[in-house]
Amino acid sequence: MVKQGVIHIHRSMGRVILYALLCLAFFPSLTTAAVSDPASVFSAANNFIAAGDYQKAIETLGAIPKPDPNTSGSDFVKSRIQTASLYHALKQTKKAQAACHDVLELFPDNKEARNFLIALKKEEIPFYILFFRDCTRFLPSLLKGAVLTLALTFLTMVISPLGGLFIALGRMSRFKSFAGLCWFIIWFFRGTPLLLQLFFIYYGLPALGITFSPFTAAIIGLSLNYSAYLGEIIRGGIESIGHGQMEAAKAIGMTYTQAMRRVIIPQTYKRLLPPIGNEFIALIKDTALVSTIAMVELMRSADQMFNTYFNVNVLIIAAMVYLAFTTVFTLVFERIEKKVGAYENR
Amino acid sequence: MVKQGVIHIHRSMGRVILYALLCLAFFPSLTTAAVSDPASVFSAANNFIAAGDYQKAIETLGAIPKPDPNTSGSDFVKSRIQTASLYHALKQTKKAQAACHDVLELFPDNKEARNFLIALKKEEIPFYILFFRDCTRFLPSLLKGAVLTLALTFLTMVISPLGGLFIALGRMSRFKSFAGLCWFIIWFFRGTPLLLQLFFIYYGLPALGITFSPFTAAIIGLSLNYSAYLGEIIRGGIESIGHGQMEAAKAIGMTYTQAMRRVIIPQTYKRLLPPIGNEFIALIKDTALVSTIAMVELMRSADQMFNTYFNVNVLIIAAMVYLAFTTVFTLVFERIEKKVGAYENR
Amino acid sequence: ASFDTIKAKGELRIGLDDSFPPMGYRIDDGTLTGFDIDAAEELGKRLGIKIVWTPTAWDGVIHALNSGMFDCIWNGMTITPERAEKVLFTKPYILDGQVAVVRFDEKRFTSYKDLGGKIIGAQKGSSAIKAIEKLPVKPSAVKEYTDNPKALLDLEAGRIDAVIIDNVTGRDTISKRIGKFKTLPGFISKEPFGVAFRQADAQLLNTIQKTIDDMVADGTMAKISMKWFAEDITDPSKW
Amino acid sequence: MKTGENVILHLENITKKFGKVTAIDQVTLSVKAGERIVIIGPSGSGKSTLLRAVNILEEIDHGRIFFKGDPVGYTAIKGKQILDSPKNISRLRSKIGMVFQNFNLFPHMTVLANIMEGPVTVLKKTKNEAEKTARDMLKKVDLSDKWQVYPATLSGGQKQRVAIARALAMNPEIMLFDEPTSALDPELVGEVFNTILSLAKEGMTMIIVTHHMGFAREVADRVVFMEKGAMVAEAPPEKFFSACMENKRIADFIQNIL
Amino acid sequence: MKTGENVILHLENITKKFGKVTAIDQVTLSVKAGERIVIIGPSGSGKSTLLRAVNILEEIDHGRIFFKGDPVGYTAIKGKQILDSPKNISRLRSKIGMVFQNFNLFPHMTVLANIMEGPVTVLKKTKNEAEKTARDMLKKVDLSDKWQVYPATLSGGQKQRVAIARALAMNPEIMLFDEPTSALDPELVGEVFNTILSLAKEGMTMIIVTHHMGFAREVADRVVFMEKGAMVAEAPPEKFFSACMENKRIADFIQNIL
Ligand SMILES: Nc1ncnc2c1ncn2[C@@H]1O[C@H](COP(=O)(O)OP(=O)(O)OP(=O)(O)O)[C@@H](O)[C@H]1O
Ligand SMILES: Nc1ncnc2c1ncn2[C@@H]1O[C@H](COP(=O)(O)OP(=O)(O)OP(=O)(O)O)[C@@H](O)[C@H]1O
Ligand SMILES: [Mg+2]
Ligand SMILES: [Mg+2]
Repeated sequence: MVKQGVIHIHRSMGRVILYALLCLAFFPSLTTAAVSDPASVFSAANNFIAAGDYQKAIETLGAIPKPDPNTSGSDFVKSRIQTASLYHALKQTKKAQAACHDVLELFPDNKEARNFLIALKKEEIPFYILFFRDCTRFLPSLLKGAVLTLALTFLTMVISPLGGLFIALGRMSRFKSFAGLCWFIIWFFRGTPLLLQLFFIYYGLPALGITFSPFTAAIIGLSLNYSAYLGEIIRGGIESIGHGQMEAAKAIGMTYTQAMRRVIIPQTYKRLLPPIGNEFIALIKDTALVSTIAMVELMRSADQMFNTYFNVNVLIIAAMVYLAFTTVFTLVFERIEKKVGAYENR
Repeated sequence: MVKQGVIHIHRSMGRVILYALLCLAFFPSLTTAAVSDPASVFSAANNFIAAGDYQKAIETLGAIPKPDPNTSGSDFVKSRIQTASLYHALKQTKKAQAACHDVLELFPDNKEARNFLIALKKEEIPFYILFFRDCTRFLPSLLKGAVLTLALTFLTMVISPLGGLFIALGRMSRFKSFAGLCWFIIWFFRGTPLLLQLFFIYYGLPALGITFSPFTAAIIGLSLNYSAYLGEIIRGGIESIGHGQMEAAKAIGMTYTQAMRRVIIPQTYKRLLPPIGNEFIALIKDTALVSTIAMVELMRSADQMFNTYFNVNVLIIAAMVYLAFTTVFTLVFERIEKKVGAYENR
Repeated sequence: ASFDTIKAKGELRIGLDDSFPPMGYRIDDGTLTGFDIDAAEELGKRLGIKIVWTPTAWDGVIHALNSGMFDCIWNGMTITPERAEKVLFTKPYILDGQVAVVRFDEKRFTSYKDLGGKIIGAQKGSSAIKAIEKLPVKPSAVKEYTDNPKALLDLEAGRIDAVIIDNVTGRDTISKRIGKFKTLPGFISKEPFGVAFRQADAQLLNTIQKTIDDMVADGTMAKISMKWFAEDITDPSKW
Repeated sequence: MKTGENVILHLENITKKFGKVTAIDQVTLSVKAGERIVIIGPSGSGKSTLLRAVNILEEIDHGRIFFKGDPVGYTAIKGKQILDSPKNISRLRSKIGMVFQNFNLFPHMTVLANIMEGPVTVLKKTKNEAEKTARDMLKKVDLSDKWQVYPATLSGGQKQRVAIARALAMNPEIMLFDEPTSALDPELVGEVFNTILSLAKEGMTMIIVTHHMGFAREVADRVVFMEKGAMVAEAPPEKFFSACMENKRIADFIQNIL
Repeated sequence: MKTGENVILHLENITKKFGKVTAIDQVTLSVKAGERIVIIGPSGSGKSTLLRAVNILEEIDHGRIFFKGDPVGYTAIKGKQILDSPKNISRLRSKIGMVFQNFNLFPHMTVLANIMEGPVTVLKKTKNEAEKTARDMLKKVDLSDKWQVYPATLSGGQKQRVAIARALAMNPEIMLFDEPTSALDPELVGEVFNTILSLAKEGMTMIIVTHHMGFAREVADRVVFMEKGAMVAEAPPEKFFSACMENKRIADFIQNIL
């Protein structure tokens, strides 16, 4: 221990000497810095900081006196805040706090000093308590954003199965051109990023004279994309129903539409639930993409709060909310799967 | 035909009358607008525009004379450019061009008039030629971005199957805590948006002292996410191989590792190819998300160019590049599927 | 409206975009706060009138002023010639402009001249991008970000060397992230803020201007500036 | 051509090709009311296709189909035969009962719902009416106690009997059976044949494709032998199983089956 | 306990429970070199579990297993028996050949590769050596011409013979057969039995679980009857099929099977 201490002293002495030489060589002004001129004090301090000698920088900054009543006091505040920062960097929390209090004594409203004190206090609190506090602090706003996430999810969950059914029937249609169109829709929307699709709908279409609100654009983008995916899934489901079912339905005189509605499609429910459930869980997460088209849903509110508070916990809490959603959805879908189409198990 | 013409005249006459009445009622100043005062000319024209009567607005603007040599001419320029805009709105391209030329005659360098003329000329070119021109113009830069897209895709395609295999074997491991960890990884990465994960890795982790370059962050985020997805797929594949295979392997003296490597895993290849192929196609599109963490891949370059040129074709061309990628990948995977594991078909 | 009608009504309606920290924005519980809020409320106290804050979209703010939705815009509005054609501005009451933010312990540069060949970040589509062209030296690369905080996070993570940002926003962030950043001395470009009135309301403007002048003279403005920026950036002598 | 009053179904020269395969080759066949026709023939000889052509599940290339004297299924436009409207075809099918080899019951409906489906959806009967009919039909096929179960729980023979009840519930003029017992375990064949026999006794007109010669002999008024899409022989069973045996192909076929 | 020199396998009092089910109940059994034991018994009587216990595919709860006189599979630590190291267990298994009811060939390898896999991966033989052995074994099971096909193309009987060849390629000291013919069509059973018989003639030690009494009689030195996990009777076949028939349970069982 003692030995280490010695070495440490030697090292810092070496640094001081090096620094002194540097000063003599490059910053001749420093050595003669007049205490009275704030500008040169700050520039001297900056040079010390640049050289890594925070202690010396603090000493230099100390030369700025408490302000006279007839000056603005800004140099004083600046010097003390910088002092506090330097003490903080040196992990001397008490001294950093003292420097902040120096400022607040004269300017009780000063935001910077106040924020600094709060930040310093936070560092003394254990992580889990801070995290819990952040939860109570950020969750309400995040949940407000989450409402929109759920709204987007549910609306898309209502629209896209209908769209998907339409596309699936379209692809199986006798009208070649219509079937081709449906094929194209599927190919296009499954072949390009949803992000690009949303971008095009929200930012691109106005150039062609079609302008949507962010919410409408989001719903259109999500619904088209998911309709394309569900279209393929539903088609697969319908085609997995044996041909005999359609023939049996026709043989008792049903039309194609009647057979589809009464015989074929009801049989697909059970088979389609697991893949559709998976899509819906993917959907919850994909709603995060609409944050890029100016919609303040969960992801965007997390982003905004992260931007404001620079607090990583915001992202973690948002992740927890998403996890809660996806987990609950998964469980609900497993429940429904067990209930629907029990006829196959009996 | 004649009859329609008559109706048309009647209609526009009706509009004129209606407008005249409106003017009398609400804008008494208009009817007496002095021709000499530019300010009132512009305000009168603006009122006509607000009322939807562009023709009248054009007439009014015409009152601004060609400038004397000793005036700035700014009113004149302004009036003619506005005239051109109005003609453009009325789809009278020739007249709009004439108005621009009026300006250029006196001020040959006027940027506004020049740009307007270029824009007008563009509108005369058929869409497909413009689109083709845009292709040659934007494709090179987009393809530069696409190189990064492909790099991200391929790297993740190499890493994530390994990660997935590791996670899959982990979940089946006898060590409960390790299996639990793997379960958690799967649950977490499949339950939260990739966007949020990338965000956390790139912007969040530095706060905890871990800083990655954008590329590293992108690869880590994509790989973790896809490893989690592939983990579940691979586990499903392994579990789909009958228990008897493991027993037979053990019965000839193989260890668990040997049995996995030589007997079980090779049998999963064929079954895993289709779902893994699907994941990789999703991956190509998911690379677009790294545009949010300051990586200039295909999506981001399209975004940048769109912001610079406000040209929707950029987005369409980018979509085409993505489509080309996903289509080629799909075809390649179908090929491979046919070749691998032919033993099951013989 | 003249000052007399305002006085008679007892309220001055001020238009603002309430998401512009630190000039005017809302904190967690939704209350409005910021430099402009403090300054205008002080002004209202002195004139004995109530300040009614009227949030509006920044895009159409001048149109909204001219259509009478409120009496003035007091929201960190940069005085520009184009705007001056449409509205009347007070004298500049604060100096904003583009500055460079670097890491607190940055050892390599102390002035704008040192930024040559470095990687600089700025918000996509902001006037900071234009300000980069005015730098005395050429940076090696410019990275554009969707928002300023992302640029500052990248700066903190060491992925870039400096962020060009407007003074008030930069200072606001610095004050929240104590000990992380500092600004390089001086401005790249200077953009003074003013309060905007309808062109017809010269008389109202005069009354308000006089009160603001008083607030500058007796140090009130300086105090508010100290509160928000830890520095007096309302003092024209320092511009 | 108008056919005799008591002819329910008349096929005239019908031909159906799948690519190069001629599945039905100029078949002409009349079925009188109450008549029971059994079609036999080797695999791929076009028996199923013929039945399916009758209720237009398969579109024929040439020839005409008359149902109770009227041409059905196709209309001639400018000399070309084109398919009738879906509505007319549906109406025709509702009058022709069909029973498939694989039962093709609707697995998501109970037995009762399977039988009610046609009357309710196609004939627009009320639920009550339809349920009454359905229960009657279930009694006929001797499955009254199974009305509320799902098909998955039934044995093959029971499934086929439900399928017969489902067809009967439409009150068809003629019944088509396409190898109704070939998907059944041997011990279950009997119950299905008994059901068909009792139908026959009630005077139902029917065409049955089967490989069971014993049953053919018992139920048929006429036996038809098909080969390569064509009708090769046609005779009452007594005559068929004696005289036609002189035809070597038929003799071989029957030898192989027994 | 050291057992006689010529005893290959000795099971001492082994017991295995699945939850509350006692699958093996204190079974003691010695198998001498060259001896052929046939185990019979009703379904669920623990025959498979016994075989699987021998090569530690199933971990037993009590008792000890001796292979060529040495205790194997478990080590006693502080009075508790715990499983031996995977390496030791693998080594033991490589000396015990096992043939499963469902063949369990590796479908992704050709027949030759299936047989070479053990020698190469486990015994670390060179490819050439292993291929030589594999071809010899294929000759033994009379499938020399099938060396390059994949298992999917083989008949059941051929698959089982490949499985036997795969086990033999490890040059085992004892072979365990768990109902090797019960997944086969009746006409394929014979070829597998013939293969096993020729092995027996070569003096291979083996334990065979089978329901075929005729085969048991022909191949067995001793027949063991199991019931509810316990060995109920054990005798040479002549004696077994006469004397033991006085035991009503055994008589009933054999009656039912025949
Ligand atoms: N949908 C189809 N597409 C192409 N060819 C077909 C189709 N249906 C039937 N065929 C062909 O038509 C011919 C007659 O087939 P069909 O099913 O009518 O014979 P079948 O007499 O019913 O035979 P089985 O006794 O096997 O049922 C066969 O050659 C068959 O391959
Ligand atoms: N993995 C297992 N888990 C739980 N119980 C098992 C397991 N394996 C076997 N059993 C039970 O142990 C008992 C003996 O089973 P075993 O398979 O050994 O019987 P067996 O004599 O081979 O019957 P079979 O002739 O049907 O093959 C049975 O009651 C069976 O249910
Ligand atoms: Mg058929
Ligand atoms: Mg067994």
